[in-house]
Amino acid sequence: MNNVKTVYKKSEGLTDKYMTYCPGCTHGVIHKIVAEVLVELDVLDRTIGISSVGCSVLNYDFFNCDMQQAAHGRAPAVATGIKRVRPNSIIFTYQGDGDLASIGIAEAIHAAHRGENITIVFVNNAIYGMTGGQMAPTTLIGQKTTTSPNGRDAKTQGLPLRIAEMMATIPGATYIERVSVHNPQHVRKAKKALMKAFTIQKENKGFTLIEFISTCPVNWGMTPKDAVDWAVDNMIPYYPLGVFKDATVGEEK
Amino acid sequence: MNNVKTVYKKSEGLTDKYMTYCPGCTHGVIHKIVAEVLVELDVLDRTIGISSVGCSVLNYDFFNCDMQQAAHGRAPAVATGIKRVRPNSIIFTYQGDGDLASIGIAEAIHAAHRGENITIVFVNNAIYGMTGGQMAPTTLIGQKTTTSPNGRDAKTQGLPLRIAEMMATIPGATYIERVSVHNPQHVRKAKKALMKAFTIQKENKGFTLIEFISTCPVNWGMTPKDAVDWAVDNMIPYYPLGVFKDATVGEEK
Amino acid sequence: MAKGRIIIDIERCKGCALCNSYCPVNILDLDITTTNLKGYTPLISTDPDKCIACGFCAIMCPDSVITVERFIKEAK
Amino acid sequence: MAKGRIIIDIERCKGCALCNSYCPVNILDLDITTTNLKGYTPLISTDPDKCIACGFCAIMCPDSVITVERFIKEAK
Amino acid sequence: MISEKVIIAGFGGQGVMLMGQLLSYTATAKELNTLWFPSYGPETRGGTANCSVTISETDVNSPVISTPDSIIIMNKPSLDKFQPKLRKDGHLFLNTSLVKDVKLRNDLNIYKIPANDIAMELGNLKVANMVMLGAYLEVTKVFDPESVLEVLKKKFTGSKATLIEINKKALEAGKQAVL
Amino acid sequence: MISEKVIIAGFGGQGVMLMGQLLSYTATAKELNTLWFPSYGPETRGGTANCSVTISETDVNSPVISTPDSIIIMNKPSLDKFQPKLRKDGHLFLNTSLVKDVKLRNDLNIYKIPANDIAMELGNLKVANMVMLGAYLEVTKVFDPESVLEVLKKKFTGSKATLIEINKKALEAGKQAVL
Amino acid sequence: MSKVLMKGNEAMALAAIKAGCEAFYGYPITPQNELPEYLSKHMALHGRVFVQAESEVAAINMVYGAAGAGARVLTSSSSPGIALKQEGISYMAGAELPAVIINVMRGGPGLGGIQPSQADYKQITRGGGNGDYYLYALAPETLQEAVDLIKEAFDIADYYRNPVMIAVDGLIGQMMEPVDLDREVPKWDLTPKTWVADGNRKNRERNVINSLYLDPNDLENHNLHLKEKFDDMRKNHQRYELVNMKNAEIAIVAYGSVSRIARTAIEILAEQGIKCGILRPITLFPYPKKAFHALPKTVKDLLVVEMSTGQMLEDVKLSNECHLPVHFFGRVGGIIPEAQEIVDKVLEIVGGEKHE
Amino acid sequence: MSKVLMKGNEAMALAAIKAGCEAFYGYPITPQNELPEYLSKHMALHGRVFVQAESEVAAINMVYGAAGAGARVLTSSSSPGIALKQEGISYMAGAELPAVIINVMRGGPGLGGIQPSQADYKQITRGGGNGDYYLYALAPETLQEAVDLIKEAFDIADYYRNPVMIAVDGLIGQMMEPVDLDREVPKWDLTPKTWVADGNRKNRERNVINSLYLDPNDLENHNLHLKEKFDDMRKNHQRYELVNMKNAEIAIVAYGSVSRIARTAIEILAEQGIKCGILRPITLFPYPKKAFHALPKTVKDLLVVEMSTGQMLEDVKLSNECHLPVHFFGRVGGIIPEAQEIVDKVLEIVGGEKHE
Ligand SMILES: Cc1ncc(C[n+]2csc(CCOP(=O)(O)OP(=O)(O)O)c2C)c(N)n1
Ligand SMILES: Cc1ncc(C[n+]2csc(CCOP(=O)(O)OP(=O)(O)O)c2C)c(N)n1
Ligand code: SF4
Ligand code: SF4
Ligand code: SF4
Ligand code: SF4
Repeated sequence: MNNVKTVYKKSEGLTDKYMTYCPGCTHGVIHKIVAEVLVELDVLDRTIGISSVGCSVLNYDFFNCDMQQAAHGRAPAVATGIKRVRPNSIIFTYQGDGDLASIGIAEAIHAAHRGENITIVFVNNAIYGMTGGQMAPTTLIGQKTTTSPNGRDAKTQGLPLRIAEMMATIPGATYIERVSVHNPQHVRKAKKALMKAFTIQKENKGFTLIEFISTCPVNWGMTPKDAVDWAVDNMIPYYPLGVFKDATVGEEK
Repeated sequence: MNNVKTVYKKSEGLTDKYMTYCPGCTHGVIHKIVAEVLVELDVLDRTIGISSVGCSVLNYDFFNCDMQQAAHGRAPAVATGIKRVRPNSIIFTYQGDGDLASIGIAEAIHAAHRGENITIVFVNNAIYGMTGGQMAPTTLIGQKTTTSPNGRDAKTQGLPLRIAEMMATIPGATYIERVSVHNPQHVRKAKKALMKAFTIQKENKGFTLIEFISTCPVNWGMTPKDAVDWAVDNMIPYYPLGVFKDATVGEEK
Repeated sequence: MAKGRIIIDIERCKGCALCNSYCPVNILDLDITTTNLKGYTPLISTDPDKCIACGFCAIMCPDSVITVERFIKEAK
Repeated sequence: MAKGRIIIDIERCKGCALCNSYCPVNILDLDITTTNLKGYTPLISTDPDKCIACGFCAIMCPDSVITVERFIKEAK
Repeated sequence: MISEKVIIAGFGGQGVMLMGQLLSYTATAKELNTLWFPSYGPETRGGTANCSVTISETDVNSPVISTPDSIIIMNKPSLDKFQPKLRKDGHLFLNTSLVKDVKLRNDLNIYKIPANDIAMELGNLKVANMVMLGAYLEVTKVFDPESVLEVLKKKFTGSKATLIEINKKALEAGKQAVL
Repeated sequence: MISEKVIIAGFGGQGVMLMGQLLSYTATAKELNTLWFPSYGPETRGGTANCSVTISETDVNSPVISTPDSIIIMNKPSLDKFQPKLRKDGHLFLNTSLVKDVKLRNDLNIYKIPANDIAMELGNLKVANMVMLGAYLEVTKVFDPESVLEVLKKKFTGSKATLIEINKKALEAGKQAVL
Repeated sequence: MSKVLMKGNEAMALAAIKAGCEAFYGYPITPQNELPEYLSKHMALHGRVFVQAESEVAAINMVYGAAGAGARVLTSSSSPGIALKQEGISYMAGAELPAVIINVMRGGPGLGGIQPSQADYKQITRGGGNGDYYLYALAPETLQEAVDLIKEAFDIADYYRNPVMIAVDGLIGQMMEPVDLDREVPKWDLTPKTWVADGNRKNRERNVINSLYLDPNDLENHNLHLKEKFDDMRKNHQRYELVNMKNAEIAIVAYGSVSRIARTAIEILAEQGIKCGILRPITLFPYPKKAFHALPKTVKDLLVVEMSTGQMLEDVKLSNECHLPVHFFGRVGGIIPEAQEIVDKVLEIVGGEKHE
Repeated sequence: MSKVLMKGNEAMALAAIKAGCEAFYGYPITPQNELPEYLSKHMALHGRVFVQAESEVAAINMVYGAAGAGARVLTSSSSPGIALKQEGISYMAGAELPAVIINVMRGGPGLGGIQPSQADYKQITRGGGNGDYYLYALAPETLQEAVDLIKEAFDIADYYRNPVMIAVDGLIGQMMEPVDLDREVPKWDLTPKTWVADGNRKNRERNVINSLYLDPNDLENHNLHLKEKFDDMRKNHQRYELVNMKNAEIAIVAYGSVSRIARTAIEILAEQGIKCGILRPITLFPYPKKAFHALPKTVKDLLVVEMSTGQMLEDVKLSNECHLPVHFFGRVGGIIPEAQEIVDKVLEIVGGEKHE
């Protein structure tokens, strides 16, 4: 007989609650690695997560740490409020592209501007999931959504915003990276990025944001696997992966 | 006897109202060149200016064209509202750094993001003038204001935001330049920048923003001339002048 | 012989079929003969013996359905 | 002889003394002997004959106080 | 006088909303008064969903149906929720492909339809809802299936037109199931 | 019993607010009740400004002074605004350096002080306000100038301490102007 | 015209198009999403403007701009989104700009829930923005009435130069009913908009849109001018419906979907021999005080029914002027009251008197 | 303790520090700027937090976060800024978070003016946010009272787990008066904050701060729980002052600075032989209905005086329950009523009866 070693199981950073995401939505994958990193850094007990408004609104039920649910777009402000009074805590916000890039762009920018010592997990799925698939600032040109029924048109709806690139220009930000979770290798890379971000926070080195290329199979109208492939073929070319700012390696700050 | 030729007089783009700015405030200089450009492009009759909230709030009395006074920070949204229903009009917003860089950063970014065909006149004087000299997102490190009484401290108040640089990363923006009005030569350059911006708008080529390095002698606690010199010595090094994006010269759009 | 095995928490599975595309030995499929309490067709391993315990399926599963165990040969 | 002249709209002047620092021939100053209706000490040209009508003062005045005229020699 | 109140309930994705809408569209075509009202469970996705349809020759007042005349039940949680509300002698249409081993009231007219199985046989699981609808129409006689098909034809145009045939078959199969 | 209501008005920058505050600080030091209230004209800058100061041994009620006992007037627009409100036989202190050729009521006690000129002579235009205050104190006897100077000393510390001497002189010069 | 079956949100959207709405600016929020979605497709077909704003705050300020430029303009949202618009709405009232704002109410406070609710009554009728102003607020009970009122609302907004709020609960937004979109609605007597700042200044002086009055005398005059408008609304444009009031012994006061449920309740009550009428406010502001004067003498009790903890109660008490006892029944949090619950409550009230 | 002369805004700031306020988040706006300015200097000296937020929206959400982490927290603003905070305030009420919010009111609507006003009464007492909630709202009339109430307000907020609003007009913010900052104020019976999500989770289960209840049954229960709190405030914590009520024939109802002006008015009236009292609400919510029951029988008329077009009138009518005639006098737009105007109005009212 063989002995067994568990090489993968549900993270203790997650509760046992059944997650309410649609089947195959990569929100779940991102949740897992956030949870794993918090456990591996041994900070779960002093972490406060901020749920934002979007499909992930209920993740105060899923992350196994203190949680605060924030108004739409305001998670970085809520995070600021907490971190300033509880500087020993580890704070992350978890925000969709409607939440962060649209209604909440001011709060995200100013948290970075002030150099708040928090981590933003930014989930870019190029659409508003929860409300039924409306156009997001990150919706690609030609992409059909319920409010761009003929496909996003640059002339009337503009060109998609690149958040990581924009945030990287903010002098107060410490670390900005864009990652993807479209295969196990990239999930591991993404987890490394999160590890770096939370480590920076743990060492009081300032503002970090990890942008995730994510999917919305339901509102994109695809199977989960097709959605992942679509993200690779369409999103990553416009939203290239990589580190956009790292103020821990030299000058800047 | 000699004949005379008037080489400089008050622009017809301005009303005769006495301007309410403090003595020597460069808001007035910027007003003049905006007015001159509107006259020279022969668009005054179809221009709608948007006054924002700040020292320039009353400029609906000063610009000799249709004007709408917008809520604090929302001028680009008001401009969007107008331009979409009146595409033949020429629209500019006139906004301070509190108005645009702080409370109104979302509206500015998203007007650019959508590629609204409007012109933003952004007046960066590194302070909140109207409300009595509080810290702005553009206040320099070490600069004393009524809410940074010991000088702005990077650790708790972050590093100053660079708006032109940030806006230049927005794919939807067409033209972004930073200018200064600290001497007659630069006033002329600044006017040229405005001319370019309004011309782009006239030709329906999209979003333009001109950032002005400006002064606030009263809240900086300096004479007007000292204020101008301080801006040259302290602001321009952190906020370098120049064109940050010009999508009319090639690729991008 | 299998290098390890996966344990599928059937009631958590949403039958999204994301995991199986990443299985290098192609042994994952949905079990269309059944539905779980939530109404989904859950995952099944069609050939457990081939499992190499790479964990790819588990890593990719959004719902932490899969536990992966590696068999360790005991020193005889 | 002057190449031109400036006309100062005294009541608009706020006595800020910004313009005079830019006068290349240094002929501008505040007239401390008087105050205008708003309570400010207005600008004065101390030596109008030296004016070269460069317009620098006018360009820099935030309040459009100064009109600049250039003298044109008439063809005799 | 037509006066029918029906609640249709199941998992999100089982097409319960469409069933109800078809009834309301048909009623509108016949110049009857009607009201369709959806309700989703607290879960973001994958939870239960139901809709209430009132069809009446007089004005429709309350959009909420307290005591339905019929209920069409596509899954188990829905049975638990709506069986108690059904009026005495009301019609209960049960998708027995998914709802098995359950306790049923004995003051009802109960119709057991293995709708998923029938739909699978027809070649498309998605038409299970139309199977149930066929049964419902046959029992209640609110409308004849042809009127519903007319509406379907207007809705399913273009590439969807090919679906009409299978939907027709499903309605018919549902009818057969309760004959 | 002390009960004094005074309005001090002039251009922004003439130090009218400080004058009023000095009175209220002195009152507080003497454990009197007092209320200081500022008002700015509609213009953003460079407009007129005024403050109302009430000093009383009993509770101060209305912060608004409808009928002042005294008014200290630093410029012309302020005279137009406040002269009509001054009570009969009230004290009008006029900075005649800036307020000339004006119509004055004849039921008042009027004190003309060329405060700007006096201040210029003392070497600092900024103390014109203290000249007016010296005159006011001398006439009304609300406080002696020493009490006010005490307050000033507490306020002007560090680099500003050097200003105390000239302020003292200004108070004295104001007193002389109405002797 | 024949009726078409439409979802409430879509019918309201189409009604706006029919009313000549030139532009929509809004931000997604449940349960009103079908409204902007419908317009995103159809406004362009009519050569009109649809913009999905970056936020509710931006949306209402876009509305401000477009209204100031003279356009007929619409926005819609749901409860928390309306809360975010309060500053902008206050600005519009201050600058006297017309627009139609649809609030498809959901449960609160905060994020609350997404089920139908009437918990924004205070927010709607007492303004949530700063300063002395009101919105003209209409509360339809059927899709047909929603459609008709929206068509008229644009006229009302223009007439008063004030925002008009259409207050519907989530039920009305989500339900489908057959509606006739071309029914005639009253036309208001409108004058040309000579005050607009639209950059079309050939034959006129420049115009300024503004709510700032630094001189308190000016602001006082402006406030009094605004008050006159609100008083005029109160005097001349209250709307309500009295249902089944003949010989009624009790009147249910209810608006929106709740009044429909009350209609079912009074049928049940009639079967039990109880004469119950309905006083249905159609305008929430101006509140239909006149309706209370119009009640027959037979009415001995008032029962207010709401999907809130009793926010309309105060208006009922103020209108009733202490004449009749006022009772209350409410369900909250997205729970929709059932007719039987209302019946039970009525029985409880009239019960004591019945069994004399 | 000896008194110090302070500006209202600064005294309120210092009062908050004395009350143990751990953090301030705010955004500049006239006429309350001296408050954050004072704190920007002094919070750090006390090892506390001062953050100038990017906007009022951000500020209130920072307050939400800090309150959720268990801190005593303050924000302040003026009318349009409060309008922007409505969504956040609604969230705080929904998530049951304590905080103190100071509103130094200016004229509106919209940008309005910067002079003193009471035109936010509706905004303060009826909530401008979505959903069924109220703020506990205190309206001091002197700096001393402002200081005392602010010190107590933090306790009240913690006690009820609800935001407390301090409503002052611009006058109180801008005036200087001598105040004793160390006066004892009532201490409320507070229990440890076991509910906080502060990331300090050694000996407890994880905590969640939230206002979302997707199941309508849960939301209904939550709403009813909140209503109980508001009912408890109404029942147990109304505050008011009756001034000069002995044998008074008329009562002026006024709060904040206006009640001070009324005090001067009743002195003038007394000289003319007219007995006039003042009913001064100190809590605007819960409105001091009990005060109306406590009025002596001699009072024959009520005169409401406000710096608004009459926003408090409704509460007076509701509290008065049709017993006495209610009159109104108001000045708006930043104009402060003068005592003589109030006197004249009183004379006009009692006049008819006097000259019998
Ligand atoms: C103030 C406010 N506006 C709008 C909404 C409605 N809303 C809920 S989720 C959402 C969009 C979420 O999209 P995104 O952030 O991209 O997240 P996803 O659902 O795609 O994960 C919106 C607009 C709200 N709850 N509050
Ligand atoms: C919603 C809102 N918040 C705050 C204010 C107060 N306020 C008026 S002007 C201003 C700052 C203006 O500063 P800036 O934009 O830098 O312009 P400046 O006065 O320096 O020209 C603020 C905060 C307001 N009027 N409205
Ligand atoms: S709607 Fe899209 S983003 Fe939201 S849970 Fe479903 S698939 Fe994921
Ligand atoms: S406060 Fe500053 S920015 Fe404003 S007018 Fe005065 S000098 Fe100019
Ligand atoms: S195990 Fe996970 S990834 Fe695989 S089908 Fe089930 S839910 Fe989807
Ligand atoms: S002319 Fe203009 S620049 Fe010169 S002092 Fe007067 S206001 Fe200032």
